[in-house]
Amino acid sequence: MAPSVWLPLLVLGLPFVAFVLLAVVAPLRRVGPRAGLVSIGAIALAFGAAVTVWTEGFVSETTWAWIPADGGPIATVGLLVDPLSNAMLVLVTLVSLLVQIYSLAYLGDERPASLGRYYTYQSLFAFSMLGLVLAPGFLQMFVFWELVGLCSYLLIGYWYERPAAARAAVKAFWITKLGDVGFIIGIVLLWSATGTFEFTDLFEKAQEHALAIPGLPTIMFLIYLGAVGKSAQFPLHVWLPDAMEGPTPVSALIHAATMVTAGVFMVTRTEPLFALVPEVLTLIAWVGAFTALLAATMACVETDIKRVLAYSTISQLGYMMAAAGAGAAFAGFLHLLTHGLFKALLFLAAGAVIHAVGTNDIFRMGGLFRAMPQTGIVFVVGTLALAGVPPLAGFYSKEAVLGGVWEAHLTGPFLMLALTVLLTAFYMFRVVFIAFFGRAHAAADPHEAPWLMRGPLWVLAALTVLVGVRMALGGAEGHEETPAWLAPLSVGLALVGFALAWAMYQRRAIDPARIAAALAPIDYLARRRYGLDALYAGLYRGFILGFSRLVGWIDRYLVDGVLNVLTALTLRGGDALRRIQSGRAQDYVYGVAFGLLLLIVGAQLWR
Amino acid sequence: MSAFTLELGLGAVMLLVFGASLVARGRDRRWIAWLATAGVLVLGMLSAWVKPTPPALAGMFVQDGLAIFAKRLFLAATFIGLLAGISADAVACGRRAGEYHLLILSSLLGMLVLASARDLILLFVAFELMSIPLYVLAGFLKRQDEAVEAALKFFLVGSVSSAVMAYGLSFVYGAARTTDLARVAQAFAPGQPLLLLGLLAVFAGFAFKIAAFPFHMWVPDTYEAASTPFVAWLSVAPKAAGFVALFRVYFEGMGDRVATWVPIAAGLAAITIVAGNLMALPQQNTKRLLAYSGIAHIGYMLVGFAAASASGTAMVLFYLVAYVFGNMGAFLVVEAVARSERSEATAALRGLAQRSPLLALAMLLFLLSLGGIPFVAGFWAKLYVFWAAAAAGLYWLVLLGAVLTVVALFYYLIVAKRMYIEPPDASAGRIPLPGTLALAVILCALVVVGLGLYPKPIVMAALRVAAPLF
Amino acid sequence: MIGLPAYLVLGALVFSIGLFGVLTRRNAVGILLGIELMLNAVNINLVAFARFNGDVAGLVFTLFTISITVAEVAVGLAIVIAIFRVRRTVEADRLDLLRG
Amino acid sequence: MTLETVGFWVVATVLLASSLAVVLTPNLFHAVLYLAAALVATGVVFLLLEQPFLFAVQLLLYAGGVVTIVVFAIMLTERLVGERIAQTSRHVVNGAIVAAAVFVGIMGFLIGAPLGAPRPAETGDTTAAIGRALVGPFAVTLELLGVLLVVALLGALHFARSEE
Repeated sequence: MAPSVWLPLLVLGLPFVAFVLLAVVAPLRRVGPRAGLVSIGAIALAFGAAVTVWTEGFVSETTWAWIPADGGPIATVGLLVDPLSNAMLVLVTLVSLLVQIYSLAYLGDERPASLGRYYTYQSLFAFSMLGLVLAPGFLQMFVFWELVGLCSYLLIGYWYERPAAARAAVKAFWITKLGDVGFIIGIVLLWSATGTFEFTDLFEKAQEHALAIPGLPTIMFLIYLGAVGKSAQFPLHVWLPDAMEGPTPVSALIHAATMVTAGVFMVTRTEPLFALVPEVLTLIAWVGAFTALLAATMACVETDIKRVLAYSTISQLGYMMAAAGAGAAFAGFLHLLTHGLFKALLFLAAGAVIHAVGTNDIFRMGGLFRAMPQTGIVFVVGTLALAGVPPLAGFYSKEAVLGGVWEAHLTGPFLMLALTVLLTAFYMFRVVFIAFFGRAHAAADPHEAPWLMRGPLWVLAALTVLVGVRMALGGAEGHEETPAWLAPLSVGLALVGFALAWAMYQRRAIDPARIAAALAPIDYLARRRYGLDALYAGLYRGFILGFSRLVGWIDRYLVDGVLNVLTALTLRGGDALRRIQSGRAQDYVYGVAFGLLLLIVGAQLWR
Repeated sequence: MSAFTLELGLGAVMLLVFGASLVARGRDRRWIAWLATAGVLVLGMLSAWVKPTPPALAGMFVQDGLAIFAKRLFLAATFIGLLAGISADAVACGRRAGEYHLLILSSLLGMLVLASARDLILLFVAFELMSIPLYVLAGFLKRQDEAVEAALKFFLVGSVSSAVMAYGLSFVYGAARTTDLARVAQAFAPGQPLLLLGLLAVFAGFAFKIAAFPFHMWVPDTYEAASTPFVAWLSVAPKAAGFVALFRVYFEGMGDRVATWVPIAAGLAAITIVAGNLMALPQQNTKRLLAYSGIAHIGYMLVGFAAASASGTAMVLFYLVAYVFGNMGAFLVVEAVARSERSEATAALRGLAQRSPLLALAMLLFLLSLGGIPFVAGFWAKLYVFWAAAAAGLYWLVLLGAVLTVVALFYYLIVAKRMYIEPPDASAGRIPLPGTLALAVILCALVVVGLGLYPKPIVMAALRVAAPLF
Repeated sequence: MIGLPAYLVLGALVFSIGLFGVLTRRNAVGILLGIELMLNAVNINLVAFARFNGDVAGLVFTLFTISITVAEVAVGLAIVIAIFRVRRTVEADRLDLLRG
Repeated sequence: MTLETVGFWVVATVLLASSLAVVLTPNLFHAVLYLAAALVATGVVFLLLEQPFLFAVQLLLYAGGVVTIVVFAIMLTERLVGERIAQTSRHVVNGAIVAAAVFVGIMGFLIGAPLGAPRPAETGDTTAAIGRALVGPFAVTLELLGVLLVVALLGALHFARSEE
């Protein structure tokens, strides 16, 4: 077997071996940290292999027959190795590795047995996600798609004794499942129309214009529904904030860097197919942009640090989807990669903060920069990257996304996304100012996290900077040049957001001298504009807050509400139907009689 | 080898068990159970060598691919059911062990003949031979309030359905002027309303046996009250037999006229899926939950039936195999837990993952298979029937079925949540598991996983045996 | 001459009366009697068809249904007796421990 | 009007009347007796169709056998409870509507059916033909019926037995 086949297979196989070892060998699982080492060792080796695959730039496709039918297999399993999957392999293994190392300290207080369980799930997740990335066809992708959903369910519900966690786990599974139903129907319909699940076959057919099947837009829309659920697009985004009930490292890995991006990855992977249905693409772009804006406004009023990050994840997923919808799938994918780095960084840093102060509420934090400067620095690095400040990684990818959407003449989505740039900077710096620079709370005595947690943070921060610098040096390599005014515009918008946050939250800091010394000119200007501050505040309360409250209300009572009502109706229906099961034998005979009548009437009608 | 090898072999086993019950003394008659189990195992192995033969008895009895496929399935299911029953104390192995096993074996004999019957009279007799012992078995614990009540309900609904079926058969016979199913199929043409009426009434009889809505109402009560190893078997084997007979009567040799059944079967499938899944939602008793979920599964199989095509039939056969092992396995896990906890409520499963991880894993596999999650058998089963229905143009049915799988996952996940997410009671330890029950559970789990990973052999076999029907 | 339809209508009437009995009787034995009537209608149909078709198979069928009916009744009455022993009632209405 | 026509109407009236009585009378014991009458009337219908053998079977096996078992069962349960068992009906209107609907449904099919063919002349001895069929093509079915009867007996015995 060529190394371009067995190396990716190794990447896939190592976490699986770790999973099987941990799942089957109970004594190994019961001693938590050692189980962690098994899992970490496997993922570290897989990471090494993935880096090799990536730097060597392997390209290969290998398939084995799997499900039979008359005349050739109807589905195969295999590996599709190309630049797209190679980059994802590196991202998944890297973040998995760092998260698993980090968890060793973060979850150090857990009972050994449950820590072992945690690493079992982690290995299973790594395997499933890698399998999804390497899938050469829709069916294998769907299988792993479901598996990552299962892992997500198990890991959100990791703290099962908390009712909220159990509820969130069920909700996440159920809502993503709604999308998956569309996905599988779409897959099966596409298959019954074309007779194949394989991407390469389908792309070839698309190339030869042999895919002019009726209902292709519907089919692709159904497939896109899967991405809506998994990648938390409106209106199925409601599960992601609740999913924050899981341990923070899980949020970093699954609900920021990897699993939730599966939808974007799928759309990117099957881009040649989506390219055939421009109307669906436009819909994807609009939904993505709307999701980005909606989630950003909600992040503005959230006080739970993880939920802010969750909304920001939804928002950034909206960016990626909008890019994919605009036909700039490469830009979306680039943003996926950089976002994976800095969002994992932000979550892990937030985890360190939560670990230190014991609360998620940003208003009960404050002055943390002094207590934990290292965490503070990396958090700011992540924030800058997310806000899109050059020369950090996020700037270039966001640039590319905005450029792509502009090029596609999607003015509406572009405006929404541009506004989101402002809001992003605003809500992220809001967190920074309140949590890291605000008044310190006397009761808590936060201190820097242990090295096992700080190490991954520094690695991610360094990568965020390095990738950004690399992009800055490499110029606009790979993507089309964007309009010259775009970079100043987005940086300007980010700065406005930053300034807004600063003016509103930092101005009330108890230690103005230090900040004033550091940021003297801006502070001076702001003092001169004291009246404006009130105006800002008024505007904020009147407009942004009002709008986000409205959106929040719609989210809670309409979107969530509709889902809840559907659930309730289903349950009510079950209860009502149950009542006909009265327990009396004759009523059961009525069932037979009615059944017979039904058959007779039905037959008379259709005869 | 004669066409009757399996039936004659089973008759020999029944005689052996009968003889054994005559000489048996004492309270513990477990060895009779072993005898019956071994006999069925031998027959199961024997069935591997059974080859299709030309029709016997003037065409009444056919031993074709479909019949052999079905018989292997019945024998496998019965073997696992009996194996699990050996571990039971009172019912299967006490003083009445002989009767208990004779009844199961005679019902099995009815199924074997039913799979081969191509004559109305033979079909009816075989159907009744399959059914009557089940009424008795449902109330075998005749000292228990619930058991006898369930037996009475089962019997009343069952015999009314039998009467409807017999009434239908009389019209079929009268209109086709023959009891030979092959010639009934030829006579089935427009302008024969009595034949249609007859076949509809016969359909009602089968619908009772496979428990389609609204003929299903005996199912939850019977399942809840009867002994679990028996229910595990009852929930799969007679239904499989019912489906095989449905294929024989409604598809074999019908040609283009099979399309008559499409709207009827599709409508029945739709209401069965909806009702089964919705009624399963509020259940707190695991056996009732599985009963309703089983009704929903029947609906999914009817989806494949409604496709009225060779591939649809094959997919239902595959679904049956997946369902037989998944459902039996789930019931047997409930039996293991219920024996230790004295409760069949879903609450009894709390924290099972921490108490008996392997048992919980097996249950999870069964639930995932029933829920249709990839890597286990049920996924292919659902995918295949949906595919067959889509190929037949029944898109609305596929959509409905797919949406309701979400509802189904919801209640399966509640059970999974109890096992994996909720903590066990502080005092609870490992669940003791008798060897034979463990073996039965393991067999089911292996099949479910094996079919999930590599469904090829069964799918190919199903396609092969279904093709000659059309 | 009385034609075949007359016999079939007679059968259908008896069948429906039997069904009515099954649906309305409270006593389990009464329900059984209703089932008997339904099966009896089957026999009327079978014999009439056999006679008008000039075919012996229907008569054989009748013999089988009669025998099976007897077997069914025996089992049913045994169940009724068993239920009477534990519950002291044969009112099918009151046997609703199992429901939902 | 031939003798046969008159006979048919008489028998049909008796059959329907006694059937109605079975499902309507409040006295369970009387209901059984009406059932016996209905079964005998059915036997007479068989006679009208020139099937004396089936008439005999109906009389002996059905009317005799079934009615005896039912009477036994009633007496047994009455002895156990020590009082007369009356029976009442429930939801008579609902039951009547559903039963009538089923009847109408069946009639809907019967009306359109091509059933005009006159009765063919009786050929040969049907009793002998039945016998030949039973030991000929239906031999296996007959054996299966034997198993069924034994099993039903076994089951009935299991329930009826009062020891243990």
